[in-house]
Amino acid sequence: MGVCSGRDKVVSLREAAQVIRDGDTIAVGGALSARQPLALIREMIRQGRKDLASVGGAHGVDVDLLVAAGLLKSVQHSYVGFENDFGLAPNYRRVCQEGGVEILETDCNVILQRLRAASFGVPFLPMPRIAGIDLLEGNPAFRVVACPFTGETLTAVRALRPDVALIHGLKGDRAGNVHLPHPHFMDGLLATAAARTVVTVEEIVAEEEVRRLGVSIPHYLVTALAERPFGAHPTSCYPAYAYDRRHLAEYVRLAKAGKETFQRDYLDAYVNSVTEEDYLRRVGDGEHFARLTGWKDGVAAWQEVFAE
Amino acid sequence: MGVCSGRDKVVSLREAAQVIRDGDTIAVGGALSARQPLALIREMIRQGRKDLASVGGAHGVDVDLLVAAGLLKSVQHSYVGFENDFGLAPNYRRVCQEGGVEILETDCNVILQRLRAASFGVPFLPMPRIAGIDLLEGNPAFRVVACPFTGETLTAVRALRPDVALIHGLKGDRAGNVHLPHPHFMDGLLATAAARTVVTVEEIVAEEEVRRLGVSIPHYLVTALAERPFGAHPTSCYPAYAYDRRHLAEYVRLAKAGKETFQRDYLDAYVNSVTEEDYLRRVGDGEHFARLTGWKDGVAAWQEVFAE
Amino acid sequence: MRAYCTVDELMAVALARTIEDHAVVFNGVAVALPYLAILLAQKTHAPNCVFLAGLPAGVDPHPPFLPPTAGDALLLQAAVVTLPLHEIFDLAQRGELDRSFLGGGQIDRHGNLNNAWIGCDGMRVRLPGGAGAGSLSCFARKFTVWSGRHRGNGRSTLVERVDFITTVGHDTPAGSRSALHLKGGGPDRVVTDLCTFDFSGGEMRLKTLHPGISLTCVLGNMGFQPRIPGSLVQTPPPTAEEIQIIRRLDPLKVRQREFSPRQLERKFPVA
Amino acid sequence: MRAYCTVDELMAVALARTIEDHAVVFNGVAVALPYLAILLAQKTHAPNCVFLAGLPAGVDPHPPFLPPTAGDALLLQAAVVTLPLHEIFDLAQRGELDRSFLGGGQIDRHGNLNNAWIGCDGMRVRLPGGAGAGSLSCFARKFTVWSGRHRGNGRSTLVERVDFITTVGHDTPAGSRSALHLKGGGPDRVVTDLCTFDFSGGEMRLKTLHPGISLTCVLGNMGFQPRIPGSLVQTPPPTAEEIQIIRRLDPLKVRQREFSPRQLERKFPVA
Repeated sequence: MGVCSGRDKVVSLREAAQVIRDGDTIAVGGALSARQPLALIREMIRQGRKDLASVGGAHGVDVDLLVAAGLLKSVQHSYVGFENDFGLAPNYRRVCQEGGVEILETDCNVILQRLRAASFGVPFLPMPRIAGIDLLEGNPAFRVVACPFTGETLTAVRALRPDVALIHGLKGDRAGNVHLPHPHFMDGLLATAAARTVVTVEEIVAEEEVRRLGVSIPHYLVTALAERPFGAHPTSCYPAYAYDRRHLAEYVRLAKAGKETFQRDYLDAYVNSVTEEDYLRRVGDGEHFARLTGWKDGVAAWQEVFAE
Repeated sequence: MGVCSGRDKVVSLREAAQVIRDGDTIAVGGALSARQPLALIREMIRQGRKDLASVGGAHGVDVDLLVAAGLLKSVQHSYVGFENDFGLAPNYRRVCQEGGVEILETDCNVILQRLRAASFGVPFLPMPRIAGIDLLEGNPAFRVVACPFTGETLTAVRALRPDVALIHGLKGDRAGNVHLPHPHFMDGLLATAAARTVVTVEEIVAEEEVRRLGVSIPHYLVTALAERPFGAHPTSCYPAYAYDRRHLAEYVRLAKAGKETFQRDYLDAYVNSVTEEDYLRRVGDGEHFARLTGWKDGVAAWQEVFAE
Repeated sequence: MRAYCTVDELMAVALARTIEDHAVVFNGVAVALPYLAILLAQKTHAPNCVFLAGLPAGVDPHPPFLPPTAGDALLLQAAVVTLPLHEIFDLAQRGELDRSFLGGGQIDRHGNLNNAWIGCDGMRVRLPGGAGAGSLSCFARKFTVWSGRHRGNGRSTLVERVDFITTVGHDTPAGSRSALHLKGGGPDRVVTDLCTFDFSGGEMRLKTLHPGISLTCVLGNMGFQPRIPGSLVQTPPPTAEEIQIIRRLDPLKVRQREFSPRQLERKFPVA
Repeated sequence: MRAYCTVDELMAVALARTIEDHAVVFNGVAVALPYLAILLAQKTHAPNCVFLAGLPAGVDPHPPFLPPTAGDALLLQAAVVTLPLHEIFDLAQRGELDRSFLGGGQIDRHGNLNNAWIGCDGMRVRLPGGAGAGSLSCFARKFTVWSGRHRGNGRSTLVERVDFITTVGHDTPAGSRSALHLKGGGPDRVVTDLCTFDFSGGEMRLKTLHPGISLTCVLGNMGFQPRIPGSLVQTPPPTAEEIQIIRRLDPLKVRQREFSPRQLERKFPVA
């Protein structure tokens, strides 16, 4: 049931994370370095959620962290890494190479079409033929089909209906209407494709304000909504804040140092038994956060974010 | 080729209408009483365009007028009429009953899925099964298919790629970026589904203004763009003007009076050999148009539009 | 003093009462009665009903008054958001549309509707078309059928067999709804200017008679014999509050446009 | 005084020159070089090029500077509009995407790329994944392949056979591009830190050598022998204007991050 028609969706972060159940297929919103629901992910780690399957497009620290904390049994993402910024995702790479997580190769557009099928209420969608690429081999999500009208050879992809979409937005209201700032990536599609949708927002405000900004996800698609300032940290949530390159550099450094170091110096220090308030205090002082929120003071201030 | 990458799309109304060629399948934007590209349609009538197929959702005066003027060889619309307002569409009804135009029964969602297939670059799309309704009978746009994954019985609909989409927007810029006011109906889909897209706008303005309002159709999807104030008249183009109920009442009255009366008192009087400037002068005086544009002065003024 | 309402108001209330709280409801082209019914339900017994409003595709709008055309931006006023039209059909395809309202030019005993052609060959009348009702009748969990033309149309509205099926009910010449493997549950209520029906075994069953309407009158204006339960009750009268809300929502009385002056002369008591 | 540029700048210019005027061009995840190339092309020889910018899906953006991550809202700045991501893939599926830029962890003679796994069984290295390159390589009319790791990687970038195909070139073990009935035309250019290639008969053919680079150097850093034309020319040097534009677009020098300090020591003349 994607639809949830009550008019009070507000819960605590703890309750929001409980909407995700062990064994669920999750679809995480945002992409790369932007607007990932990391407070929710940290809370899932604290609660010891397990055996999850993560599906989606091009992601970074979210998937790397979930893999490091052992929540995932499988990963079906088109890309996991830190681009030109920090290169490969160290935990993801390590656990993959050790065989500690199942990798299902995929592609942004394939994921998109598979989610679309779920969103359209059909068990498959056709695409113009894709062939010659190895992700197709033995993959049960693909079939070769003939167009029933033209006979043309097409690729059929199987619908992928996540159990839960996890999304971080800028503002939301009590009924569950959510405003996402641009870029949206696949978030709108996740909300219609998934059976449940859990949202964190920087701030819960009156319906009028969300409407004025623009409702990106209407209330009836939202299962639960929690307020969590800096809920996307260390990824960006413009216009509230840019990404925290200093923290990500620290993250990557600890991840590269290996499993034990990362467990002790990152997972234990920043996530386990640490409240979100404490997490933010450990990340940096007021001046540090002022730099992240101060990107809009001009091009020089914005460049500073990327120079850290 | 849906894409048209030049940066100067501005043409005259005459040239815009020439983008539509005899025999084309056209998809008209707007719906019911709203934002139909009627100046463009009147110009097509003046130019004697013929043998067109019109496809789309729920429409009104646009299809009725095209049928009356003999431009259409076939109509594939889910609805043609004037709702609770004036009831059945008189010319459409008359010509249909006389067998003067081929009717292909369809449904809003079927049209939408068929256009979507074209927009997605695939020759068909599956839908959850539709059955038991007579529009399916002998219709070559439908097939029963089995899902290649689940075996489930589905309905496949054939892609429908119009030759031209005809759209009326509020503002556009020289490069062809177009702002559509809400409601959009299927207009965005028409622009990606069709091979060519011709747009009229109330006003051509600087790119910055279109961007500020929001670009609904990006420049590279637009083949040609013409400025035509009151280009949607007698349908509405909010926030510029509400629909012209008085003119539509006159239209329906003349259409009900039969073919000859409608030819003489409407087509000859308002369309053939009449410029768009003259058309507007014949429709009403300044006070009349002030009422249509004055809907935003408050609820009373808005109600007046519907009381005419 | 005893308060009265007219047939349009009685029908709007009867339609509203087919809406459950928390239902996700859509109405498309034909404007007045279903729109009023949904807005009314939201303001009375179904505050959590989600209203996807017509072709403008506004979510939970609060139009300052009802227009005679569903293409009007009035149906977006104070809406939570304006959706792309396709999102409404996607939701229906996912099986998440709880109820739709489908009007019928012709209605048969199985709840099949016709809005395409009436008559055959030489004497055909072209109707406007089914709009989105074909798909919606296949996908919506339930739908409410309505017609303001039960009385006085020479049995031409409620007919033994519709001339063309634009909207599928519980049984058709191609097979029953379950044999056709349709996603949705089909019509569960019919509201006319004379009475209301539900369905039993896939066939229309008289449920309530509008005040002052006799069984003879109902049957005399129908081309088929519906199922009739042991005891027949009267359609519960509208409350004063409901009538007040309707009149406030629709000051232009768009709701009356599909009724003849004679129909509108009928008065029904308000509770 | 003679002006010089570095390898990142030379490559950005060479990539830009693969873009035709009026081309509709997309680049996704990997940021610096292709983004710079497209922005540069729009400002020089391809003013009508349509740029669909990365995952934020901005149309024709003018970022004030280049970020090291394609998820950043910088890639929407002053864009005409922000598209839903799916519209870019729809356009590609319709066959309307003229050119994409696809980087390869491994590249073979047919232009197949690998960004998934390198090595086998016991000694596998996990790469980030192909992002959207799998689909794009099937649908885009043409694409430009690029790698800044031709030199000094022990023939491990340009290899006889890629370990896993994430991105399809002109021929694969499953058959040739035409036998596979793919919509797109495949790669037509490869730009590396040492040279550029085009394709002949579906195989990479050396086209130009970067200034100061010998044929021996190019071949010594490759795991296969490319086709070699009768006469080899030098990669045309960047103009001073091009280099100036690049440096203005990328003040943070994000373009240099994928090169080693040793690579960046190389100087190339500016025309």
